[in-house]
Amino acid sequence: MSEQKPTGGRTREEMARRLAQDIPDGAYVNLGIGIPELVAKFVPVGREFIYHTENGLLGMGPSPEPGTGDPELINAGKRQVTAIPGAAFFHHADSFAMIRGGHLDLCVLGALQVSQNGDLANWSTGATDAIPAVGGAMDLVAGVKSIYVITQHCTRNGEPKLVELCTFPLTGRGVVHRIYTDLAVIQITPAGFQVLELSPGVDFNQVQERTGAPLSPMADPPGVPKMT
Amino acid sequence: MSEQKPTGGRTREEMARRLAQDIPDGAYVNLGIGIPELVAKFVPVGREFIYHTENGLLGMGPSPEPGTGDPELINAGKRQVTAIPGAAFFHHADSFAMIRGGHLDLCVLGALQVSQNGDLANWSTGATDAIPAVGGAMDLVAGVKSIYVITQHCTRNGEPKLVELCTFPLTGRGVVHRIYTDLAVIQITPAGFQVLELSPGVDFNQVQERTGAPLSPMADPPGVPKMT
Amino acid sequence: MINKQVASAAEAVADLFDGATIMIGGFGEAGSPIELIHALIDQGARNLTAVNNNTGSGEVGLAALIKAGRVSRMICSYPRTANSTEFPKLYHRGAIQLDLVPQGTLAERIRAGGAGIPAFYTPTSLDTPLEKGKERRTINGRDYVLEYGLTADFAIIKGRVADTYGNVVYNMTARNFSPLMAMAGKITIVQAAEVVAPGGLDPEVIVTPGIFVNRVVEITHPAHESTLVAAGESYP
Amino acid sequence: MINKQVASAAEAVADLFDGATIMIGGFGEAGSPIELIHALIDQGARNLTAVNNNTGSGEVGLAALIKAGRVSRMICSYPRTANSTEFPKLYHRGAIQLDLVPQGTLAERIRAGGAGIPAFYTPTSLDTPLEKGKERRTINGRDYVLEYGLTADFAIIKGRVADTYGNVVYNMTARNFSPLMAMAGKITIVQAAEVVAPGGLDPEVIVTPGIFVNRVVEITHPAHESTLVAAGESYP
Repeated sequence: MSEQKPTGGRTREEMARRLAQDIPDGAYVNLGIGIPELVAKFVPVGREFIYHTENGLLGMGPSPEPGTGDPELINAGKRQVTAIPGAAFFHHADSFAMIRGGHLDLCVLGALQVSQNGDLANWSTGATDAIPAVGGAMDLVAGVKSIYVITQHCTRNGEPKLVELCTFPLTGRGVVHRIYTDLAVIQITPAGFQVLELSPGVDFNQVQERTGAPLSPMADPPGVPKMT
Repeated sequence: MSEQKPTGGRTREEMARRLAQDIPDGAYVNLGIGIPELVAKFVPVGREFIYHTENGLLGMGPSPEPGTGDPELINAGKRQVTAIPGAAFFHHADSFAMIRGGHLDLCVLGALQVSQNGDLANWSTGATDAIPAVGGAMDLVAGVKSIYVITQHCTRNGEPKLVELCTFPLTGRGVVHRIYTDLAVIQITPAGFQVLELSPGVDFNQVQERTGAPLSPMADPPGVPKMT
Repeated sequence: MINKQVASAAEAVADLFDGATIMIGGFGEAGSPIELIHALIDQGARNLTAVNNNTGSGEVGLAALIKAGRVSRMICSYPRTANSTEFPKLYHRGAIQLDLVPQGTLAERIRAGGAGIPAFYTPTSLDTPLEKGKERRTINGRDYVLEYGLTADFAIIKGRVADTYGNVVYNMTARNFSPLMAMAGKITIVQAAEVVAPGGLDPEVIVTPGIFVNRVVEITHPAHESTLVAAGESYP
Repeated sequence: MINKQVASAAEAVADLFDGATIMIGGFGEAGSPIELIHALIDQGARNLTAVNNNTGSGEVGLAALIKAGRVSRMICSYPRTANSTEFPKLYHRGAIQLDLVPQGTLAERIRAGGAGIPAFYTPTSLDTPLEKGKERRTINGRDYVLEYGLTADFAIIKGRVADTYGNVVYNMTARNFSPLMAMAGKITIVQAAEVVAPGGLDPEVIVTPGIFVNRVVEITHPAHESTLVAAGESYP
């Protein structure tokens, strides 16, 4: 059903670039596996973010040049990475103390479903033949100050991922603050989904049609991000 | 009432030397403040003990040569010490993880009172005008595998310190395994105080007279210490 | 005098017993004590409960232990890794149990076990299927679940350098769970690429103090799991 | 770009407020951030709850803060040290409250606060007067008491070297409570004898990662409490 996709929607890289614009200077950020990893490619000019990977590194740098990686310097997705000057290594209890203790400013995660009250489902479709695997997702949503989801607005089958109620098993209840999709930037508010911004060439009705719950239109344009 | 003291009783140094003979080779040992500190002077030939001080050092060595100490290398009694080759520094949570987690083999403590079931009182006389101070004593008795008490058999006023029931506030209930005094080595057993050994020149009745609870005589002589 | 070094991986794991709980260091291949795991396969202990963040890959290391049918239960946060094929096979035919634990809760439960903390409260897993069976409690207006400390009969881990007292330092993100497992294992066994005399490690930089370690074995050139898998190796 | 270094101790503590809870690193004099404490005396915040293992000595550092009447409550394991005269004076005339906490429980409560663990069980203090008011629970046949995590509005600590990202290493037994307090302070302020650029510290040996630190001030030759006390100094 990809032919239904509005022509003006953002690509994955554009989604990542857009999200990066909303990260305040100096933020400590954890990036989930998949589209979230792309965010690291788009640090706005004049800002510096420090990336945390929950397997024990603060100050994660980009992928190593081919042939220079080390199988013992990896990220949470088990891909080889580098460490920036000023990085620190630590064990898992300290790493999750950073997460659970509220020391990280932002976590960017993928999603299977997000409900209008901010419930997130991103670890299991509940299929009985699948092997359940959760990793650090439940710790991240329980502990990090802000949770941003980055995801295609709909599944490959055209089903909405933004829904009234999640039907997949939850990662956490009421944990998502904001959603960046190919079509829009959407805030979770006490009144449900609110559009903060439409992707270029996309109109409100197109987004509403592809969303499983009511959307409120944009109120004020979002300002410059600041550390909360 | 010091004239009542049996002439054959051990001095503090002799008590410490006697206790050290019962520490198995390779033991990790925490020594409390006061007479317990003397134990470190008497490592039997062919054995090696590693001393832990709860303020964050494993591998505590002897006092520094005059003029070579560092005010940031101290023991739990806040006296300057040294670190042996193979020592490690760590923070307080890790230090008390060693204690509470049962990783230390032996802790040697002083006492105000020990009861026949092994209750220890060593931090407060309960005097209302005193400032209460507990330090790590309650953690040590709750976590270390074996607790040995080293103390004069009686107070300066001749009152027994080994009693049926402690009248001072407890440090822990049923925590003491063995007591080394100037007069005897005494084990806590399900049947109460049992004399393991009399100090040279001291007889059983002399010890019983100065003890606030019944003593069982020695059964078998203690064997060579082994790590349990 | 104290010398925790043993001559071989085989000697280090000789007393592992059937039914033991064994913590195995590593996150993916980083920090996986492959040589100790292979020695354990040779040693033959069965019906093990294994604790690791993952389930290994290919047919070497942890995956080979699973393939050999030695593990009856995995305590694990993410059993679904690239090249993880052995665990799924056994899981789908009901030949291995899975206790799925969120990664941070797994780390904290291991630390708690090693630190003598029998239980603690955490917000992680609240309102999810993994809350099932856990006690819930409101503290200062927020809800938490109760989690229990985890200990093991053995912990096998990989360090970069160890001394003969058992002090250990690690290599980058290969540190991960290993310092926690060292605390929680009744018998903790370390393979290190280099074993030095006491004093060979700066006391300020030691990550695992020797009190948590029982045996040290020098494995000078430890294999990397990904290299073995890429070469199509299988153990034994 | 990120640079947590501030120009002076005065600037570092400028926003401390009346009624704040403040954790102060150190065990006795080892690790006591004397220059930050003195800046805090000059700054003037009152009615503080102070968390420290002890109560200072002489009339400098923590003891001077107490003498100045700024501390209304001490959370502490051992308020009775050699040369500790100021705390006893205020305590005996009812001018300061004391919450006595066993040393290991104090350390674990601070770590828990910093790690997002709201409460945990421990055997320490069971069957003693310090069990009073605590919930008791039997776990696997042994009794434990419930203890709560502890956080603070500010933590002021002393390191040996810090970088401008806030990574810190310590000096020997001056490490003690400081890495834990760094985790538990909403605003954590570090004085270090040397402040270096990012990359100036080996990432393998950093004890406190910069995420736990908000401000760093270089105090190149920090005073030792015992030296000041021996010289009969008093602050201000």
